[in-house]
Amino acid sequence: MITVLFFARYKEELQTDKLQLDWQEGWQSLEDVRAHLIQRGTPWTTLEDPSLMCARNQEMCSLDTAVRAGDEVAFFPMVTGG
Amino acid sequence: MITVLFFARYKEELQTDKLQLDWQEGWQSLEDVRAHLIQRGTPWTTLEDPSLMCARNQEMCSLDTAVRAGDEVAFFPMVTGG
Amino acid sequence: MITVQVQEAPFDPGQLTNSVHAGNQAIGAVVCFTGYVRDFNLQHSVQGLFLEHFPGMTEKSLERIAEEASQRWPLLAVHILHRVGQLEPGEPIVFVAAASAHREEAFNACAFIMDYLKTRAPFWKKEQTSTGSRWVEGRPSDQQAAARWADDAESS
Amino acid sequence: MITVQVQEAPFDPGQLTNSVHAGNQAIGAVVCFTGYVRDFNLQHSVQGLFLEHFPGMTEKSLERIAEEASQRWPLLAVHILHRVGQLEPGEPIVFVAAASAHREEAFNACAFIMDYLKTRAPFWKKEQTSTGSRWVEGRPSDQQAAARWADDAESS
Repeated sequence: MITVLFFARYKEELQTDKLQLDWQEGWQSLEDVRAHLIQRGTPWTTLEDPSLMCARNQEMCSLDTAVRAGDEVAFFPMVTGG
Repeated sequence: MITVLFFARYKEELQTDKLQLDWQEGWQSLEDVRAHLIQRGTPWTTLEDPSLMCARNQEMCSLDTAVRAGDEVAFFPMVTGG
Repeated sequence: MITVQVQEAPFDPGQLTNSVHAGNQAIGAVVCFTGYVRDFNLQHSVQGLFLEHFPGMTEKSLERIAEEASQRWPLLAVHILHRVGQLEPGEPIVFVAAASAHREEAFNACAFIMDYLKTRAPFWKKEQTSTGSRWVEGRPSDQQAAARWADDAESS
Repeated sequence: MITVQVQEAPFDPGQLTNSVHAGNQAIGAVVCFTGYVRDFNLQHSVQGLFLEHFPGMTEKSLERIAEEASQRWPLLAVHILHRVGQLEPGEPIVFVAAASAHREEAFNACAFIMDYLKTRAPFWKKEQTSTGSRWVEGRPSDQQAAARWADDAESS
């Protein structure tokens, strides 16, 4: 099981801020989790956003960062604070 | 006639903050006024300071700036505000 | 030495500015940045701004940015405060202060923190305009501003 | 838009910081620099500081520096305040604020004004230490800091 969080525009478009996903054999990186969601089709294809950012266990990371069962993963648009 | 002002360390070393000098034939630049003072000998040789800065009519300038009768000239050490 | 705050409540930039020195007579330079909500942005008249964030990660990311600044420059104080929730035009939204013995370090650290905050802290702005709400898009210029510090990493 | 003050009286950096925005909702970024008297400088314990200046020329040179900054960057407010006379360690000595729509301009303008003030405004510091008084010497690093803006003149 992993937890996936969404923020801002993604949260609105996906109409959810949190998913619990069963762990899939073969998942190695956040990119695999993203691909798994995108293949669900609309509206999940919004995650194809080339500006997509992500975090693993509340640390910003890249899509090729390793993921493990039990992780909390977050996908979000480019940040715009400040 | 020109007025010459001194500040900070120069003022202390020369024991004066202001001179009125008769205009000398041949003066062209602030450098000429400085040389005139330096030739008086000690303590005026303090104006040989390579970091010396100067102003003409309250505008910072270089030693080769032209000077005219009636000007107010100032010589001072490198500024240290802020 | 490092203070990080994320809050819904308004804050007073002047009060924070004065609190940075706090009687530490080794401090010679304090540089403060205050960001305000503008009433106009990219051809839109802005009536309000909603700041979403990622609770928990937000604080951690700001602390990490402050620590990275402290490793790069000899800082004597760092203060970061960012508001979240609903804001009105004219309100302060973010405050960053860096204190050091000399001004160069304080200027660099304050600019560095803002550049990193803009690109690495999980905040998202939604603007309310006369024609509806819209999420503010990330600016490539912010990415470029942050990237210049990577080049400096060795020389700083 | 440009405010220049030279005064013996103490000032409140926080109050000045807040006064820069002054309800101008076009301002997105305010960068403030406050310089404080340190209790230690170049191996000397500092007990006090006397600031001599060139009345008349001082104000003019600060106004000129503020105007030059306003020509280089699209500023919405500039405030420079410099104290003169006798100061104690821990006291604010100089305040420079620059406000703009975006942070880059405000950071650059504030740093530029400080670099120019350090090298072109007629102030001289005399430190009182346990071993007597001494005039502070100009620092080559300040000359270098000011020189970098000459290189930028075309691209800014």
